Amino acid sequence: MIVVIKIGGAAGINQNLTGLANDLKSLVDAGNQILLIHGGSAEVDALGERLGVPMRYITSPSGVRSRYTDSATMEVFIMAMAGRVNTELVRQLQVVGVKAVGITAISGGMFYGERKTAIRSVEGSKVKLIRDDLSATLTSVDTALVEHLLAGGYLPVVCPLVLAQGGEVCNIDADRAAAALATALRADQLILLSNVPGLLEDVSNPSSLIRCIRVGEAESYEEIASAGMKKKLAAAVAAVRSGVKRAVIADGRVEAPATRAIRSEGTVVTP
Amino acid sequence: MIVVIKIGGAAGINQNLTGLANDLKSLVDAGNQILLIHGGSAEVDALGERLGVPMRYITSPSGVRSRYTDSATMEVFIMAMAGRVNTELVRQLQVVGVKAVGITAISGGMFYGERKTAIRSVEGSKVKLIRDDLSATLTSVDTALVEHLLAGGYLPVVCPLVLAQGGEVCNIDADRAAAALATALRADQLILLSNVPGLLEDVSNPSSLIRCIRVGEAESYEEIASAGMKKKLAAAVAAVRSGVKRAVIADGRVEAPATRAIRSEGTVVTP
Amino acid sequence: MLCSCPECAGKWKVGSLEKGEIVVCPECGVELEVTSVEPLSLELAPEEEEDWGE
Amino acid sequence: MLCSCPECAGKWKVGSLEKGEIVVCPECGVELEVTSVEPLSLELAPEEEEDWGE
Repeated sequence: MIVVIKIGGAAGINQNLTGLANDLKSLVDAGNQILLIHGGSAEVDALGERLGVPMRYITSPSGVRSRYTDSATMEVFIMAMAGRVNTELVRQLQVVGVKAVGITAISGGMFYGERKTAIRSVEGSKVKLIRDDLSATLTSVDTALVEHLLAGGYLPVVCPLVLAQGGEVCNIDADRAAAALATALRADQLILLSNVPGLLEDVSNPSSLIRCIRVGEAESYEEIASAGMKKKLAAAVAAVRSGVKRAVIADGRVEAPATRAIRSEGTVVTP
Repeated sequence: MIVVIKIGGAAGINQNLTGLANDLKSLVDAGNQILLIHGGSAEVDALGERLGVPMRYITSPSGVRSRYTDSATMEVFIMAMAGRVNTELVRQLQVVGVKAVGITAISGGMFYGERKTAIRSVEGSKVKLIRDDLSATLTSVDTALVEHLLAGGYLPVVCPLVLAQGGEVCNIDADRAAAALATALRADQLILLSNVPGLLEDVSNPSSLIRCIRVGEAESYEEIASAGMKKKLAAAVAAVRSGVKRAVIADGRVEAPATRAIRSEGTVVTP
Repeated sequence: MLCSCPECAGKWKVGSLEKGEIVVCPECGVELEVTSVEPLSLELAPEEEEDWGE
Repeated sequence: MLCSCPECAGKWKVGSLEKGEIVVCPECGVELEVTSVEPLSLELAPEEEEDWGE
C-alpha cells in the first residue's frame, strides 16, 4: 500500500516525532511504501521572530488564512522547513532504522507552479492586492523522483516548495501539496496528521469527532471547520475526488498516529 | 565518468552559481555522472550574525582551523547549509534543466561518524579541551543512495552532515567529506572549487599556480598552504591515495569552472 | 479624493485610499486596483485567483 | 593553586587555571585536563583526536 502522510508543523506534533518515526518504521517493515510530507508553521514563526522578520498572514475574502510570503519570509521558510524540520525528521527516522531521504519538492522538478501575481487580502474594511507574495498554485506534479526513491526502498521526506515559472522558489499549502502528491502517486491513502483528533462537531469537545464524511456532503461541514481545518478538508476532498481511495484527518500527537489513522481513527473522507 | 565536485561557501563563488549550473548541465549532457557537494561557511557566518549566535573557530595545536560547532551553531549550520545553500543550488540547477536532488548526507545513512568528545583548541598560550563540539570523524560512507540517484539520471547535491553514534547531527569538513565520497564512489575525478586559482607559490600572486603535485611530495607544500588550503590539499591527497584517479583544486569563480578543472586548470594532484 | 473609473469614466469621491487597495466603481460595479496614490491611478483589478497558500 | 598529578602524585604550583585547560605534569610529563577549578580536579587528558572539522 502506498500511503502519503502529511504532518503539520504545530508545536504539539514536535513532541511526538520519535513516536511517529517508530510508527513509520513498523509500516515500512510491513511492506508499505510511505511518503512523508511536512509543514512547519511553528518553526517558521519561531525563526521569523528570532530574525526579526514579522510573520504576517493574509485572510482571503472567502476566509482562507495563509502566510504572506515575501522574499524575506520565503528565506525564513526555506531555512526553517527545508533546513531544520526536514533534517530533524530524517534524523529521527534514520535513528530508528528507516532509510529516509529528505528532499524539497523542487528537487527533480517534482512541483512546478504558477506564482500568484495578485492575492486579495482582507485588511479591516478594505480589500488589498498583494503583489510580492511568493506562493504559487501547483500546475504540475512529477512523481518520477519519489517513485524512484520508493522503488529503492527509501522513505521520501518532502518539504513542500514549488518552482515557479520565473525560477522563484515559492511556498505552497502543505495540505494541498500532500493531496496533489497522493493523487499523482495514485496513493491508497492520504493521512493528514495535525494537533486535533479530526473534524470536531464542537471544537472544544474532543469527543465530538465526526468519523466519516462522503465527499458529496463535505461542503456542509465547512461552517464548523476552523481556517486550518477548512484547508485539510478541502485537501482531503480534492484527493478522494481525484482517485485516492480515502483520506483521513487524524491526531498526530497520539502513539502510532499513522497506523491509527490508517485504521480510521480520525475523520475519514471517502468517495 | 563519475566526477565529485565540491564548491566552497566563500562569497566569491556565490556570484557564479548560474555559471556553475550551466557548466554542470553541459557535463551531464555529455554523459558524465556528476555529484555536487557544498560548503557554506559564508552563509553560516551571515546567519549566525543575524541570529546573534557568535561564530567561533578552533585552531588545533597542528594549526588546522575549524568551526566550533556547539548545538546553537549546529542549528545555524543546518538552516544555512541544508536549508538555504542546498535549496539555492538545486534551484539554479533545475532552472537550467538539470534534474537535481538536494539531500543532506544523513539521508539514506550516507555518512555515519564518531563525534569527537574532546577537541584541543589553542587559545592564546593555553590549550583547552572542547567537549560539546558537534563535529565528527567519518566512520562509514554508504553510497547506495547517491548511486541510486545517479542511476536514475539525477544530480545529487549533497550537504555534508554526519549522523553520530548518539544520534546527533554533526558537522564535518566539506573537503574531507568530498574526498570520502569520491573514494567510496570510486570517482574518476575529485574537483575542489574555491575562491583561489589553486595552490599558489605566493598567495598574493595568482599566476604563481602550482600546476601539478604528486601525492608523495604533497607534504613539502604544506608550509605555503593557508589553513583552508591545507584542508583541500589533505583531502585531495587522501582521495588520490585511496584510488581516485586525480584531484584538482581549482577556481570556482571562473566561467565553466568544473569543465576547466577537469581539463587540469588548477592544481592537479596525481598518484 | 476624486476617483475616475477607467472602464466607464464614472466619477466619485472617497475619503482616503491606499496603494494596492481594491475599490468598486459605484457606477459600473467593476473592481479597480489603486496602483498609485500620488498621483491617483486606478486600473482594472486582476481576477481573483485561488487563494491557497501556506 | 597547588596541583597534584593523579598519575605520579607529583605536586606543583600554578597561577590560575581554567576549566577544560590542558596542563602538563612537570614531573612525569603526562597531559592532564582541568575538569573543575573549584575544587581543583585534574584528570588524564584524552588522546589527541584528528582535528578535522568544518
